[in-house]
Amino acid sequence: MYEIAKENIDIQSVIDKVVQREAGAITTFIGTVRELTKGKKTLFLVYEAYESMAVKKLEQIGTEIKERWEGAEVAITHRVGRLDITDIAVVIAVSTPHRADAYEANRYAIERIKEIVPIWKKEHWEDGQEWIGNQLETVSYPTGKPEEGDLNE
Amino acid sequence: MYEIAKENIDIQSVIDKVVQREAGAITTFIGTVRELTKGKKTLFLVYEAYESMAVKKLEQIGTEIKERWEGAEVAITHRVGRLDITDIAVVIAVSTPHRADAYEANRYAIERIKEIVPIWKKEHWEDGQEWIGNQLETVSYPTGKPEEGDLNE
Amino acid sequence: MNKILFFAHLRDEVGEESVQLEVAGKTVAEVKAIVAEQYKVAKLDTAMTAINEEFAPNEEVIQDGDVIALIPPVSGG
Amino acid sequence: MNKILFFAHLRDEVGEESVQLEVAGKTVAEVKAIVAEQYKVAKLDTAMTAINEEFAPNEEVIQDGDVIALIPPVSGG
Repeated sequence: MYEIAKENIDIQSVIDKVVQREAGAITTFIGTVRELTKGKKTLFLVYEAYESMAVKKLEQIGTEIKERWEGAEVAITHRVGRLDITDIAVVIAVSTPHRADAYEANRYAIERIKEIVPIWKKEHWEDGQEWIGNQLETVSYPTGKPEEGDLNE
Repeated sequence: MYEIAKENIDIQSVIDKVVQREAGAITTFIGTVRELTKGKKTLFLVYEAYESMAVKKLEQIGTEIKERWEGAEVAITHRVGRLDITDIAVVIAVSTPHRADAYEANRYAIERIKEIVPIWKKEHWEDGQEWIGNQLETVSYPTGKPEEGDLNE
Repeated sequence: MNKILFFAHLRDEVGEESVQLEVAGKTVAEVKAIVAEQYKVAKLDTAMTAINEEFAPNEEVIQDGDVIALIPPVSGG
Repeated sequence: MNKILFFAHLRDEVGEESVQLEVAGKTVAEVKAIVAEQYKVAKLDTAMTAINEEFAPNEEVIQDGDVIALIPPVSGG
Protein backbone atom coordinates (compact mmCIF):
# COMPACT_ATOMS: atom_id res chain seq x y z
CA MET A 1 0.00 0.00 0.00
CA TYR A 2 2.97 2.32 0.61
CA GLU A 3 5.68 2.62 -1.98
CA ILE A 4 8.60 4.66 -3.20
CA ALA A 5 8.66 4.44 -7.00
CA LYS A 6 11.59 4.98 -9.34
CA GLU A 7 9.41 5.08 -12.46
CA ASN A 8 6.19 6.82 -13.49
CA ILE A 9 3.34 6.19 -11.08
CA ASP A 10 0.28 4.51 -12.54
CA ILE A 11 -2.63 6.30 -10.84
CA GLN A 12 -5.17 3.55 -11.46
CA SER A 13 -3.00 0.95 -9.74
CA VAL A 14 -2.86 3.09 -6.59
CA ILE A 15 -6.64 3.57 -6.67
CA ASP A 16 -7.18 -0.16 -7.15
CA LYS A 17 -5.56 -0.80 -3.77
CA VAL A 18 -8.27 1.06 -1.87
CA VAL A 19 -11.38 -0.21 -3.65
CA GLN A 20 -13.72 -1.77 -1.10
CA ARG A 21 -17.38 -2.76 -1.06
CA GLU A 22 -17.98 -0.56 1.97
CA ALA A 23 -16.66 2.58 0.26
CA GLY A 24 -18.89 5.14 -1.37
CA ALA A 25 -16.08 7.57 -2.04
CA ILE A 26 -12.49 7.46 -3.18
CA THR A 27 -10.42 10.62 -3.30
CA THR A 28 -7.03 10.89 -4.88
CA PHE A 29 -4.42 13.57 -4.59
CA ILE A 30 -1.95 13.73 -7.43
CA GLY A 31 0.99 16.01 -6.85
CA THR A 32 2.46 17.16 -10.15
CA VAL A 33 5.51 19.18 -11.07
CA ARG A 34 4.41 22.76 -11.64
CA GLU A 35 6.29 24.91 -14.11
CA LEU A 36 6.06 28.19 -12.22
CA THR A 37 6.65 28.76 -8.51
CA LYS A 38 6.52 32.38 -7.42
CA GLY A 39 7.12 33.44 -11.00
CA LYS A 40 10.28 31.34 -11.36
CA LYS A 41 10.40 28.73 -14.12
CA THR A 42 11.30 25.21 -13.05
CA LEU A 43 13.09 23.04 -15.62
CA PHE A 44 12.88 19.80 -13.68
CA LEU A 45 12.98 18.39 -10.15
CA VAL A 46 14.92 15.65 -8.47
CA TYR A 47 13.37 13.84 -5.51
CA GLU A 48 15.54 11.92 -3.09
CA ALA A 49 14.26 9.69 -0.29
CA TYR A 50 15.55 7.84 2.71
CA GLU A 51 13.62 4.99 1.23
CA SER A 52 13.27 2.42 3.98
CA MET A 53 12.29 5.06 6.52
CA ALA A 54 10.02 6.85 4.05
CA VAL A 55 7.98 3.68 3.54
CA LYS A 56 7.67 3.27 7.32
CA LYS A 57 6.49 6.86 7.69
CA LEU A 58 3.93 6.46 4.91
CA GLU A 59 2.66 3.37 6.75
CA GLN A 60 2.44 5.42 9.93
CA ILE A 61 0.33 8.04 8.15
CA GLY A 62 -1.98 5.27 6.93
CA THR A 63 -2.33 3.97 10.47
CA GLU A 64 -3.08 7.45 11.79
CA ILE A 65 -5.80 7.88 9.17
CA LYS A 66 -7.44 4.55 9.97
CA GLU A 67 -7.55 5.51 13.64
CA ARG A 68 -9.20 8.85 12.87
CA TRP A 69 -11.54 7.95 10.01
CA GLU A 70 -13.41 4.71 10.47
CA GLY A 71 -13.44 2.35 7.55
CA ALA A 72 -10.75 4.23 5.64
CA GLU A 73 -8.35 2.48 3.30
CA VAL A 74 -5.19 4.29 2.24
CA ALA A 75 -2.53 3.81 -0.44
CA ILE A 76 0.35 6.16 -1.14
CA THR A 77 3.09 6.02 -3.76
CA HIS A 78 5.83 8.67 -3.91
CA ARG A 79 8.19 9.04 -6.82
CA VAL A 80 11.95 9.58 -6.59
CA GLY A 81 14.49 10.56 -9.25
CA ARG A 82 14.19 13.17 -11.97
CA LEU A 83 10.75 14.56 -12.79
CA ASP A 84 9.80 16.88 -15.61
CA ILE A 85 6.96 19.42 -15.68
CA THR A 86 3.52 17.73 -15.21
CA ASP A 87 5.16 14.48 -14.02
CA ILE A 88 3.57 12.91 -10.98
CA ALA A 89 5.45 13.19 -7.68
CA VAL A 90 2.92 11.55 -5.40
CA VAL A 91 -0.42 9.76 -5.55
CA ILE A 92 -2.56 9.40 -2.43
CA ALA A 93 -5.75 7.35 -2.64
CA VAL A 94 -8.21 7.15 0.24
CA SER A 95 -11.52 5.32 0.29
CA THR A 96 -14.16 5.77 2.98
CA PRO A 97 -17.87 4.97 3.36
CA HIS A 98 -18.80 8.68 3.17
CA ARG A 99 -17.41 11.46 1.04
CA ALA A 100 -16.56 14.09 3.63
CA ASP A 101 -14.13 11.69 5.29
CA ALA A 102 -12.46 10.84 2.00
CA TYR A 103 -11.57 14.49 1.41
CA GLU A 104 -10.46 15.16 4.96
CA ALA A 105 -8.38 12.02 5.33
CA ASN A 106 -6.70 12.60 1.99
CA ARG A 107 -5.83 16.17 2.89
CA TYR A 108 -4.44 14.93 6.19
CA ALA A 109 -2.19 12.50 4.32
CA ILE A 110 -0.53 15.13 2.12
CA GLU A 111 0.01 17.49 5.05
CA ARG A 112 1.61 14.70 7.09
CA ILE A 113 3.83 13.69 4.17
CA LYS A 114 5.15 17.22 4.11
CA GLU A 115 5.90 16.99 7.83
CA ILE A 116 7.37 13.57 8.54
CA VAL A 117 8.31 11.59 5.45
CA PRO A 118 12.04 11.79 4.65
CA ILE A 119 11.83 12.87 1.04
CA TRP A 120 13.51 15.95 -0.41
CA LYS A 121 13.13 17.84 -3.62
CA LYS A 122 15.78 19.77 -5.50
CA GLU A 123 14.48 22.33 -7.96
CA HIS A 124 16.45 23.05 -11.11
CA TRP A 125 16.10 26.35 -12.98
CA GLU A 126 18.01 27.87 -15.85
CA ASP A 127 20.10 29.88 -13.41
CA GLY A 128 20.67 27.37 -10.64
CA GLN A 129 19.29 24.74 -8.35
CA GLU A 130 18.34 24.34 -4.74
CA TRP A 131 17.15 21.84 -2.19
CA ILE A 132 13.74 22.93 -1.02
CA GLY A 133 13.86 23.38 2.71
CA ASN A 134 10.55 22.29 4.12
CA GLN A 135 7.09 21.09 3.40
CA LEU A 136 5.47 24.49 3.71
CA GLU A 137 7.73 25.87 1.02
CA THR A 138 8.74 28.72 3.29
CA VAL A 139 12.34 27.72 3.92
CA SER A 140 14.76 27.05 1.10
CA TYR A 141 18.48 26.94 0.57
CA PRO A 142 19.05 29.14 -2.45
CA THR A 143 22.71 28.29 -3.02
CA GLY A 144 22.32 24.59 -2.51
CA LYS A 145 23.79 25.14 0.94
CA PRO A 146 21.88 26.51 3.88
CA GLU A 147 22.78 30.00 4.87
CA GLU A 148 22.77 31.53 8.34
CA GLY A 149 19.45 33.23 7.82
CA ASP A 150 17.69 30.08 6.70
CA LEU A 151 18.90 27.96 9.55
CA ASN A 152 18.12 30.46 12.26
CA GLU A 153 14.46 30.59 11.33
CA MET B 1 -14.77 18.11 -20.17
CA TYR B 2 -18.31 17.29 -19.01
CA GLU B 3 -19.88 13.99 -19.93
CA ILE B 4 -22.66 11.55 -19.21
CA ALA B 5 -21.30 8.04 -19.79
CA LYS B 6 -23.21 4.87 -20.56
CA GLU B 7 -20.20 2.61 -19.99
CA ASN B 8 -17.50 2.25 -17.32
CA ILE B 9 -15.66 5.49 -16.66
CA ASP B 10 -11.91 5.40 -17.26
CA ILE B 11 -10.50 7.48 -14.41
CA GLN B 12 -7.20 8.25 -16.11
CA SER B 13 -8.94 9.74 -19.14
CA VAL B 14 -10.83 12.18 -16.89
CA ILE B 15 -7.61 13.14 -15.11
CA ASP B 16 -5.82 13.65 -18.43
CA LYS B 17 -8.27 16.44 -19.28
CA VAL B 18 -7.11 18.64 -16.40
CA VAL B 19 -3.34 18.18 -16.65
CA GLN B 20 -1.71 21.59 -17.04
CA ARG B 21 1.82 22.94 -16.67
CA GLU B 22 0.60 25.48 -14.12
CA ALA B 23 -0.90 22.83 -11.84
CA GLY B 24 0.86 21.46 -8.80
CA ALA B 25 -2.11 19.48 -7.60
CA ILE B 26 -4.85 17.35 -9.08
CA THR B 27 -7.60 15.94 -6.90
CA THR B 28 -10.11 13.40 -7.99
CA PHE B 29 -13.33 12.33 -6.41
CA ILE B 30 -14.56 8.89 -7.42
CA GLY B 31 -18.05 8.07 -6.28
CA THR B 32 -18.52 4.32 -6.06
CA VAL B 33 -21.52 2.12 -5.35
CA ARG B 34 -21.43 1.17 -1.69
CA GLU B 35 -22.87 -2.13 -0.57
CA LEU B 36 -24.34 -0.96 2.73
CA THR B 37 -26.33 2.19 3.40
CA LYS B 38 -27.73 2.48 6.92
CA GLY B 39 -27.30 -1.25 7.34
CA LYS B 40 -29.33 -2.12 4.24
CA LYS B 41 -27.67 -4.17 1.52
CA THR B 42 -27.77 -2.71 -1.97
CA LEU B 43 -27.79 -5.18 -4.87
CA PHE B 44 -27.30 -2.64 -7.63
CA LEU B 45 -28.23 0.89 -8.65
CA VAL B 46 -29.71 2.44 -11.73
CA TYR B 47 -28.83 6.03 -12.59
CA GLU B 48 -31.03 8.05 -14.91
CA ALA B 49 -30.22 11.50 -16.28
CA TYR B 50 -31.87 14.30 -18.18
CA GLU B 51 -28.77 14.10 -20.28
CA SER B 52 -28.66 17.29 -22.28
CA MET B 53 -29.50 19.41 -19.25
CA ALA B 54 -27.16 17.42 -17.00
CA VAL B 55 -24.21 18.22 -19.26
CA LYS B 56 -25.14 21.91 -19.18
CA LYS B 57 -25.33 21.86 -15.38
CA LEU B 58 -21.94 20.14 -15.12
CA GLU B 59 -20.54 22.87 -17.35
CA GLN B 60 -22.10 25.47 -15.08
CA ILE B 61 -20.38 23.90 -12.06
CA GLY B 62 -17.07 24.04 -13.92
CA THR B 63 -17.63 27.72 -14.67
CA GLU B 64 -18.49 28.45 -11.04
CA ILE B 65 -15.28 26.73 -9.92
CA LYS B 66 -13.10 28.66 -12.35
CA GLU B 67 -14.60 31.90 -11.09
CA ARG B 68 -13.90 31.00 -7.47
CA TRP B 69 -10.54 29.25 -7.75
CA GLU B 70 -8.06 30.90 -10.03
CA GLY B 71 -6.27 28.69 -12.48
CA ALA B 72 -8.54 25.70 -11.87
CA GLU B 73 -9.31 23.16 -14.57
CA VAL B 74 -12.27 20.84 -14.11
CA ALA B 75 -13.53 17.66 -15.75
CA ILE B 76 -16.54 15.64 -14.67
CA THR B 77 -17.99 12.41 -16.02
CA HIS B 78 -21.16 10.90 -14.56
CA ARG B 79 -22.33 7.40 -15.32
CA VAL B 80 -25.89 6.36 -16.14
CA GLY B 81 -27.50 2.91 -16.37
CA ARG B 82 -27.06 -0.09 -14.11
CA LEU B 83 -24.15 -0.08 -11.66
CA ASP B 84 -23.00 -2.91 -9.42
CA ILE B 85 -21.23 -2.64 -6.07
CA THR B 86 -17.85 -0.83 -6.36
CA ASP B 87 -18.73 0.46 -9.86
CA ILE B 88 -17.93 4.10 -10.48
CA ALA B 89 -20.86 6.53 -10.58
CA VAL B 90 -18.92 9.77 -10.98
CA VAL B 91 -15.38 11.02 -11.47
CA ILE B 92 -14.49 14.63 -10.74
CA ALA B 93 -10.97 15.84 -11.54
CA VAL B 94 -9.75 19.30 -10.57
CA SER B 95 -6.29 20.74 -11.10
CA THR B 96 -5.05 23.94 -9.49
CA PRO B 97 -1.67 25.58 -8.89
CA HIS B 98 -1.88 24.92 -5.13
CA ARG B 99 -3.21 21.93 -3.25
CA ALA B 100 -5.68 23.54 -0.84
CA ASP B 101 -7.70 24.84 -3.79
CA ALA B 102 -7.73 21.44 -5.48
CA TYR B 103 -9.42 19.87 -2.46
CA GLU B 104 -11.88 22.70 -1.90
CA ALA B 105 -12.90 23.07 -5.52
CA ASN B 106 -13.37 19.33 -5.89
CA ARG B 107 -15.54 19.16 -2.80
CA TYR B 108 -17.57 22.06 -4.12
CA ALA B 109 -18.17 20.16 -7.36
CA ILE B 110 -19.65 17.08 -5.72
CA GLU B 111 -21.88 19.14 -3.43
CA ARG B 112 -23.18 21.14 -6.40
CA ILE B 113 -23.78 17.97 -8.42
CA LYS B 114 -26.02 16.78 -5.61
CA GLU B 115 -27.93 20.05 -5.76
CA ILE B 116 -28.44 21.00 -9.38
CA VAL B 117 -27.58 18.23 -11.84
CA PRO B 118 -30.66 16.33 -13.08
CA ILE B 119 -29.51 12.80 -12.32
CA TRP B 120 -31.41 10.31 -10.18
CA LYS B 121 -30.52 7.04 -8.60
CA LYS B 122 -32.78 4.09 -7.93
CA GLU B 123 -31.53 1.65 -5.32
CA HIS B 124 -32.37 -2.01 -5.65
CA TRP B 125 -32.40 -4.34 -2.63
CA GLU B 126 -33.50 -7.90 -2.18
CA ASP B 127 -36.85 -6.69 -0.84
CA GLY B 128 -37.57 -3.79 -3.14
CA GLN B 129 -36.38 -0.67 -4.84
CA GLU B 130 -36.72 3.07 -4.55
CA TRP B 131 -35.81 6.32 -6.19
CA ILE B 132 -33.54 8.21 -3.86
CA GLY B 133 -35.12 11.54 -3.16
CA ASN B 134 -32.37 14.08 -2.87
CA GLN B 135 -28.69 14.68 -2.78
CA LEU B 136 -28.44 14.78 0.98
CA GLU B 137 -29.91 11.30 1.20
CA THR B 138 -32.51 12.54 3.66
CA VAL B 139 -35.60 12.22 1.48
CA SER B 140 -36.53 9.00 -0.25
CA TYR B 141 -39.60 7.38 -1.69
CA PRO B 142 -39.72 3.94 -0.11
CA THR B 143 -42.47 2.51 -2.26
CA GLY B 144 -41.15 3.83 -5.52
CA LYS B 145 -43.84 6.48 -5.25
CA PRO B 146 -43.65 9.53 -3.07
CA GLU B 147 -45.88 9.44 -0.06
CA GLU B 148 -47.61 12.35 1.62
CA GLY B 149 -45.02 12.55 4.36
CA ASP B 150 -42.12 12.69 1.94
CA LEU B 151 -43.55 15.38 -0.22
CA ASN B 152 -44.59 17.63 2.61
CA GLU B 153 -41.06 17.83 3.93
CA MET C 1 -47.79 22.71 -28.13
CA ASN C 2 -45.36 21.89 -25.37
CA LYS C 3 -43.46 18.75 -24.57
CA ILE C 4 -43.49 17.81 -20.89
CA LEU C 5 -40.71 15.47 -19.69
CA PHE C 6 -40.89 13.23 -16.63
CA PHE C 7 -38.03 11.65 -14.71
CA ALA C 8 -37.40 9.14 -11.94
CA HIS C 9 -40.46 8.46 -9.76
CA LEU C 10 -42.59 10.92 -11.76
CA ARG C 11 -41.95 8.91 -14.89
CA ASP C 12 -42.93 5.75 -13.04
CA GLU C 13 -46.18 7.36 -11.88
CA VAL C 14 -47.17 8.91 -15.18
CA GLY C 15 -46.06 5.83 -17.07
CA GLU C 16 -44.67 7.96 -19.89
CA GLU C 17 -41.31 9.61 -20.59
CA SER C 18 -43.07 12.62 -22.02
CA VAL C 19 -46.46 13.97 -23.04
CA GLN C 20 -47.64 16.80 -25.31
CA LEU C 21 -49.76 19.51 -23.70
CA GLU C 22 -50.97 22.90 -24.88
CA VAL C 23 -49.79 25.13 -22.02
CA ALA C 24 -48.44 28.27 -23.74
CA GLY C 25 -49.34 31.34 -21.69
CA LYS C 26 -49.61 29.43 -18.43
CA THR C 27 -47.15 29.68 -15.56
CA VAL C 28 -44.95 26.88 -14.32
CA ALA C 29 -47.15 26.61 -11.22
CA GLU C 30 -50.24 26.22 -13.39
CA VAL C 31 -48.59 23.55 -15.50
CA LYS C 32 -47.69 21.62 -12.36
CA ALA C 33 -51.30 21.77 -11.20
CA ILE C 34 -52.54 20.56 -14.59
CA VAL C 35 -50.10 17.66 -14.61
CA ALA C 36 -50.93 16.69 -11.04
CA GLU C 37 -54.64 16.65 -11.90
CA GLN C 38 -54.47 15.06 -15.35
CA TYR C 39 -51.93 12.30 -14.55
CA LYS C 40 -52.94 11.69 -10.95
CA VAL C 41 -49.41 12.23 -9.67
CA ALA C 42 -49.00 13.02 -6.02
CA LYS C 43 -48.13 16.60 -5.21
CA LEU C 44 -45.33 18.06 -7.24
CA ASP C 45 -44.24 20.46 -4.50
CA THR C 46 -40.73 19.08 -4.22
CA ALA C 47 -40.17 18.90 -7.96
CA MET C 48 -38.22 21.65 -9.68
CA THR C 49 -39.08 22.68 -13.20
CA ALA C 50 -36.82 23.33 -16.16
CA ILE C 51 -37.82 25.20 -19.29
CA ASN C 52 -35.58 24.42 -22.24
CA GLU C 53 -32.98 22.82 -19.94
CA GLU C 54 -32.75 25.72 -17.50
CA PHE C 55 -34.36 25.85 -14.06
CA ALA C 56 -37.39 28.13 -14.01
CA PRO C 57 -39.34 29.65 -11.11
CA ASN C 58 -43.02 28.91 -10.49
CA GLU C 59 -44.06 32.30 -11.89
CA GLU C 60 -42.37 31.90 -15.26
CA VAL C 61 -44.74 31.91 -18.24
CA ILE C 62 -44.51 29.13 -20.82
CA GLN C 63 -44.01 30.04 -24.48
CA ASP C 64 -45.26 27.93 -27.36
CA GLY C 65 -42.72 25.24 -28.17
CA ASP C 66 -40.97 25.37 -24.79
CA VAL C 67 -39.82 22.01 -23.51
CA ILE C 68 -40.79 21.61 -19.87
CA ALA C 69 -39.11 19.09 -17.55
CA LEU C 70 -40.42 18.14 -14.13
CA ILE C 71 -37.38 17.41 -12.04
CA PRO C 72 -37.69 15.55 -8.74
CA PRO C 73 -35.01 16.22 -6.12
CA VAL C 74 -31.81 15.00 -7.74
CA SER C 75 -29.64 12.22 -6.36
CA GLY C 76 -26.60 11.95 -8.58
CA GLY C 77 -22.98 11.85 -7.46
CA MET D 1 30.61 1.68 15.28
CA ASN D 2 27.74 3.70 13.90
CA LYS D 3 26.75 4.53 10.38
CA ILE D 4 25.73 8.16 9.86
CA LEU D 5 23.56 8.89 6.80
CA PHE D 6 23.30 12.27 5.05
CA PHE D 7 20.56 13.49 2.74
CA ALA D 8 19.77 16.41 0.46
CA HIS D 9 21.88 19.51 1.12
CA LEU D 10 23.73 17.79 3.98
CA ARG D 11 24.91 15.11 1.59
CA ASP D 12 26.07 17.79 -0.83
CA GLU D 13 28.02 19.52 1.92
CA VAL D 14 29.61 16.43 3.40
CA GLY D 15 30.26 14.98 -0.01
CA GLU D 16 29.38 11.48 1.22
CA GLU D 17 26.18 9.46 1.47
CA SER D 18 27.33 8.03 4.79
CA VAL D 19 30.28 7.84 7.15
CA GLN D 20 31.26 5.53 9.99
CA LEU D 21 31.74 7.11 13.40
CA GLU D 22 32.20 5.68 16.87
CA VAL D 23 29.47 7.51 18.79
CA ALA D 24 27.93 4.86 21.06
CA GLY D 25 27.08 6.40 24.42
CA LYS D 26 26.72 9.89 23.03
CA THR D 27 23.46 11.75 22.67
CA VAL D 28 21.92 12.81 19.39
CA ALA D 29 22.83 16.42 20.20
CA GLU D 30 26.46 15.44 20.74
CA VAL D 31 26.55 13.52 17.48
CA LYS D 32 25.22 16.56 15.64
CA ALA D 33 27.94 18.72 17.18
CA ILE D 34 30.63 16.21 16.19
CA VAL D 35 29.34 16.02 12.62
CA ALA D 36 29.09 19.81 12.34
CA GLU D 37 32.70 20.14 13.55
CA GLN D 38 34.26 17.23 11.71
CA TYR D 39 32.58 17.76 8.32
CA LYS D 40 32.36 21.54 8.39
CA VAL D 41 28.62 21.53 7.80
CA ALA D 42 26.71 24.63 8.72
CA LYS D 43 24.55 24.41 11.82
CA LEU D 44 22.37 21.35 12.00
CA ASP D 45 19.68 23.05 14.09
CA THR D 46 16.90 22.52 11.60
CA ALA D 47 17.81 18.90 10.90
CA MET D 48 15.89 16.13 12.58
CA THR D 49 17.61 12.91 13.53
CA ALA D 50 16.48 9.35 13.05
CA ILE D 51 17.91 6.36 14.85
CA ASN D 52 17.22 3.08 13.06
CA GLU D 53 14.61 4.77 10.87
CA GLU D 54 12.65 6.35 13.70
CA PHE D 55 12.79 10.02 14.71
CA ALA D 56 14.78 10.52 17.91
CA PRO D 57 14.99 13.50 20.27
CA ASN D 58 18.23 15.36 20.94
CA GLU D 59 18.64 13.67 24.35
CA GLU D 60 18.46 10.11 23.09
CA VAL D 61 21.63 8.07 23.64
CA ILE D 62 23.16 6.17 20.75
CA GLN D 63 23.77 2.43 21.07
CA ASP D 64 26.55 0.58 19.31
CA GLY D 65 25.41 -0.41 15.82
CA ASP D 66 22.62 2.16 15.64
CA VAL D 67 22.16 3.71 12.21
CA ILE D 68 21.84 7.47 12.52
CA ALA D 69 20.29 9.63 9.80
CA LEU D 70 20.52 13.42 9.70
CA ILE D 71 17.28 14.58 8.12
CA PRO D 72 16.95 18.14 6.80
CA PRO D 73 13.43 19.61 6.72
CA VAL D 74 11.56 17.38 4.32
CA SER D 75 10.00 18.57 1.08
CA GLY D 76 8.19 15.64 -0.44
CA GLY D 77 4.65 15.62 -1.71
